[in-house]
Amino acid sequence: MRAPGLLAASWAIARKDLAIEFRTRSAFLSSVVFSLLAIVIFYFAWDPTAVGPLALAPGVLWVTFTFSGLLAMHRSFGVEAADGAIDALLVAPVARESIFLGKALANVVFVAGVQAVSLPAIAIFYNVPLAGAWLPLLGILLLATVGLVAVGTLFASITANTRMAELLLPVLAIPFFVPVVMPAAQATADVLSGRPIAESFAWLRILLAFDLVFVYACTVAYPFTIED
Amino acid sequence: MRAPGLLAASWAIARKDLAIEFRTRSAFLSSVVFSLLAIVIFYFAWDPTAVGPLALAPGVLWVTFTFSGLLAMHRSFGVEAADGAIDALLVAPVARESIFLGKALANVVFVAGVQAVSLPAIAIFYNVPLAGAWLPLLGILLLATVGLVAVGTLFASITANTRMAELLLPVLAIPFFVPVVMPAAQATADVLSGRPIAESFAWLRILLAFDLVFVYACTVAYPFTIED
Amino acid sequence: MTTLVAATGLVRTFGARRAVDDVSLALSAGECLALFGPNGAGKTTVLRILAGLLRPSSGEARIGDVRLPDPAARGRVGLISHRSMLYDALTARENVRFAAALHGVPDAEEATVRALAALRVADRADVAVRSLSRGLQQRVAIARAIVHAPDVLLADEPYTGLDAQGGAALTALLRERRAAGAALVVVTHHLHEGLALASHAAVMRAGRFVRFERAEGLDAGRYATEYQELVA
Amino acid sequence: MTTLVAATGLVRTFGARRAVDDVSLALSAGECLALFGPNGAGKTTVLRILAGLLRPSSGEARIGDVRLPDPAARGRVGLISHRSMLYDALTARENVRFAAALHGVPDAEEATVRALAALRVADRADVAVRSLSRGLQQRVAIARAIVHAPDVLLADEPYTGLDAQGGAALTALLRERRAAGAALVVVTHHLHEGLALASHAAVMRAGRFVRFERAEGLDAGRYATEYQELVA
Amino acid sequence: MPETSAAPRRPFDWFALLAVAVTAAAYVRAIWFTPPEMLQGYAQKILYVHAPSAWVAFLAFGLTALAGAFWLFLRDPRLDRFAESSAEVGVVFTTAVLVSGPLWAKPIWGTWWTWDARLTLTLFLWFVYLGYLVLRGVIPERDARARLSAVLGILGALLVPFIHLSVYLFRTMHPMPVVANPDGFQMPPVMVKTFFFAFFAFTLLYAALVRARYAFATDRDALEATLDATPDGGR
Ligand code: HEM
Ligand SMILES: Nc1ncnc2c1ncn2[C@@H]1O[C@H](COP(=O)(O)OP(=O)(O)OP(=O)(O)O)[C@@H](O)[C@H]1O
Ligand SMILES: Nc1ncnc2c1ncn2[C@@H]1O[C@H](COP(=O)(O)OP(=O)(O)OP(=O)(O)O)[C@@H](O)[C@H]1O
Ligand SMILES: [Mg+2]
Ligand SMILES: [Mg+2]
Repeated sequence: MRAPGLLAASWAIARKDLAIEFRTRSAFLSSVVFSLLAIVIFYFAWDPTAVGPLALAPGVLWVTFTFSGLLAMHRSFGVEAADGAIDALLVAPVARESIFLGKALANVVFVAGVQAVSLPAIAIFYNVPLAGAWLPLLGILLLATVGLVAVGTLFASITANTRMAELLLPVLAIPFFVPVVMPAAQATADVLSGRPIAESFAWLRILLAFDLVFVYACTVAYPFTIED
Repeated sequence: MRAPGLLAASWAIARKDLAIEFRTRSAFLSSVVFSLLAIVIFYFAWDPTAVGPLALAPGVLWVTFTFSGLLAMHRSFGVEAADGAIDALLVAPVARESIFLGKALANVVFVAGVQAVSLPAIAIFYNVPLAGAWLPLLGILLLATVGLVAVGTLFASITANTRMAELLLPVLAIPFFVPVVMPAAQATADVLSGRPIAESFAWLRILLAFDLVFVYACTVAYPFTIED
Repeated sequence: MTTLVAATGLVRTFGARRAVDDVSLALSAGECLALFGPNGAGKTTVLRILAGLLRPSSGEARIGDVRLPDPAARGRVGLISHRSMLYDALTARENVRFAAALHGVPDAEEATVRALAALRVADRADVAVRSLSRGLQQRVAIARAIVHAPDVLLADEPYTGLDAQGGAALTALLRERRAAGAALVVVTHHLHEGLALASHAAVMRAGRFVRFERAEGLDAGRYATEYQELVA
Repeated sequence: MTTLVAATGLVRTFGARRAVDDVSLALSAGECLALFGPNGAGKTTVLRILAGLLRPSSGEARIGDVRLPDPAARGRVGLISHRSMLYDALTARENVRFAAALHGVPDAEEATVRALAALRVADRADVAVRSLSRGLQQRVAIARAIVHAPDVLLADEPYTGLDAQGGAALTALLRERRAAGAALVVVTHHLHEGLALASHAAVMRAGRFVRFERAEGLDAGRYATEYQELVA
Repeated sequence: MPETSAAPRRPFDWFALLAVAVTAAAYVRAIWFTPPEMLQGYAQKILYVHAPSAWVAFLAFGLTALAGAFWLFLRDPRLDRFAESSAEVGVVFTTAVLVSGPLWAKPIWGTWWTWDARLTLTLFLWFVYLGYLVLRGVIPERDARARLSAVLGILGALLVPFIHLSVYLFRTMHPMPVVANPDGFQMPPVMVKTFFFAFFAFTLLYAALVRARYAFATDRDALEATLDATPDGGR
């Protein structure tokens, strides 16, 4: 009986999480509907004669992704906390980093799935021409999502065992999301207004740096969040 | 030993809920910080040169209130579900309507408290002149909050016992928030741009009608959501 | 003698599983039913129906002569369940006092103190329930359930987690309730413990009462042997 | 005989409360410690420290000769706790198989089937754990805890909610683990049950071991009387 | 466990065949025997899918709400099965409106979507009933599912006028009702006839789909009953 390695354990945990999420498919469906609703309600919150939809779209996109991502990450530790299942993970002979990596992986898959549906929706509802912007957008999405999920997963772990997880998580995480959401929204706006991607490199570099620093830092920090 | 009447029981339940929320003051504090953060991240999600802050403010205000309100209402049944405490309420000889009214009352107080802090904040961050608009704004806030809380509390009760409460609640509730948030945001925009409140009467009438219909409907419907 | 708890033809299905299948029973003041049965037999489900928490798929349950889930019926019931039913952010005292208030107990403060003292948790009454050990939480849960001196006490494995002192306190309390004219239903897996308390004994299996009789005069050892065969 | 579990000078404080206060113990292969003590004595806290879930405020705990919380140490432990530690949306089988995968059990599928069969829940293995009764959930929790044949089994009131059949299955399983050379710590409030299983017995009170001895040859009746006096 | 019995064989669904045939006839008429509209050309043919679908969607949701309301008092599982079937069919037709509308809008208005009142109302109706289906999906227990979804269905029906009202005040661009217009019909009679024919056909189609979906629900419930009723060692 050999304890599974870092990657094998991460993979087992990610698979288990995705199995729980997709057990009924409703978690995914709800997340998608939630994103669509957020996109739509944003539209009605603003007077369209005062704010053009094209100007709103990038912000709406990123705020929506932020909140639906937070929900997903909250859930991912919620299922652990409910009947103390996290204890079983902690007793298992897997590196604690692999718990973090597994959960983060599952979250990236889940959040990316939701984005894949809501991106076209926002294009239709806000009348945004995506046609030529696909590839750069995909790059921005990937870079930003990795950063959001790394930080969000770590904070979800920290807050999961407090009786206020669902409130405290955004409070802790959002300040860390600013350096992701702002560059991502700016780069998205640039791309959508037809400027060449090269003009957004400054933003993308921030995203990349954030990813590198925080994926590493959060993986290293995670074990400290769970020891008791 | 006489079972307490509708109002006495509602009041006891509201007091208990508020005691839980304010036990550490951190629930309230987190809610306020959450609202502030949402306001800030909205600011950064848009290119301020493209969208003027005054045009953004009403939408930001109402989207923020919507989401922080949802969190509060989710919590209010979360504490009941955790160790099955809702069962103790259901066994008690109080009318089931009083459970609804008590929780809704606590939620109104809580949400109004959060609004009281975030309204000035948004005025500062977005440079909105509130000076002359206080009274009409208060009226809009009150009307809208009652509607939001009535519907949100009912749906929180419906979703509390499903394993997806935090996702399903917004999915079910947000469509119902549209006829509250849209009129409220429009009326707020009107008021903030200095137009006389009379111009917003059409919006306010919708809000009032919504409150009347849904406070009644939700109170009547609530008992059906908990019997098993 | 007035009938305090009466159930006729209770059936409860979950999906197509008949968790409770045609159960009838009647208990009068001062009677105590010990309910035995293997895991999954439907004991908890019966108790939840009698507490008015679960609507039977068919059949009806009455407390006194009021049909559940009428509030007048519910108010006379006390329930000790698998879960603590406590708000873990509140203290033991706050939890119990809140229950007293909901039941309109005249002197809520005093009743609270008495209930907590009866369960021997008075010294931990002012810390958040969250930081109590399992057995201490169970004591608070019991105190919460009996603070309004219910006429009908439904106890689902109430000895869970209790130490000897807590168990003795609970036994004393159950006896006292019985003596005060309450009707009790106690679910337990410990035949001796249950029989020692009870005036009646019943065995559930696959949703049905397969045995139901007066407990006084039953030989516990023999009952245990027969029980083994019955549920095997 | 190799020492499998060793603790020296464990202390754990929560705020100002010393939940565990200078506890030391050592168990070798095949030994079983029955741990008794009143509610709030600190039994659960000791177990959680030995499982590597709680860091002691001072003192240290070892599994074999690896100090906790090193993963190599944790992997040899099986834990049955107050809470089920199950994912209630997944089935019993999925829960147990996941645990097996995490422990690198070579034939996870077969080990899962065996564990569930040992606890007699094989016939309910494919419904979501959420819809099982309390006792059935406890069985699944036990199956999860022993699927990797742990060298050290820590069981916190493991008989909770189990019926006679489940209890017998658990007893058989604990004996089997002991025979296979594991070290066991079983927390229980039932002195007779505990003593019948154990090679050693200990009593905790207010965070301390106030009694610790070999159990074989102890007279259960007398032990019970002395216990009453000790913890009163 | 007894042999898993296959679902009982049902007789051939003549009603469904009839509904499909009538719908097909309506289309043949719409495409070949009704002249194209003067300004919009062939794009206008979409009307014959679009408007009847919208009508059926509203009908479906109204009936879902009604069935839910009755369920709360009668607790008859058949009502719940009907509500379930009607909601699902309703979502399908709403989706048809939401797909056909933009397809039409692109050539006529030059955009896929605009935040017009009627469009928005349709979209939110779709959201409410998607939520309804999701809610049904997460409640395994049949009675609780029926009860909670009935509450949601009724509240949803109450909501529709409010959304309508508020989005109407927002702004509108969609054609005003052509048929129920105070100024009388604003279509040539031949178009109006085709239009009504299509309505009739879609209503039949709705009935046939709900009937089939209802039969499925009945079979499923019966199958669950035979599967679960197996004795299992006293548990
Ligand atoms: C883009 C999405 C669209 C949606 C969601 C939509 C929705 C609806 C709905 C709900 C109805 C029936 C209810 C009512 O009469 O109020 C309807 C009817 C109709 N729609 Fe649309 N529509 C869309 C686009 C269009 C377009 C682009 C046109 C053509 C310019 C159009 C023309 C009509 C007509 C002529 C009717 C019949 C009106 C009547 O029944 O009197 N729709 N639509
Ligand atoms: N919510 C539910 N959904 C589906 N099945 C359920 C649900 N609640 C209970 N059951 C099933 O009903 C049966 C009876 O459950 P119940 O909890 O009443 O048993 P019990 O006699 O209390 O068992 P235990 O001794 O294990 O507590 C079990 O088979 C259980 O799996
Ligand atoms: N997280 C915590 N915060 C504060 N105090 C705690 C915490 N956990 C345990 N305690 C306290 O530590 C003491 C020991 O608790 P522990 O759970 O170990 O007791 P136990 O012996 O298992 O009792 P029981 O028989 O009731 O399960 C108790 O007084 C308890 O209130
Ligand atoms: Mg039970
Ligand atoms: Mg303990």
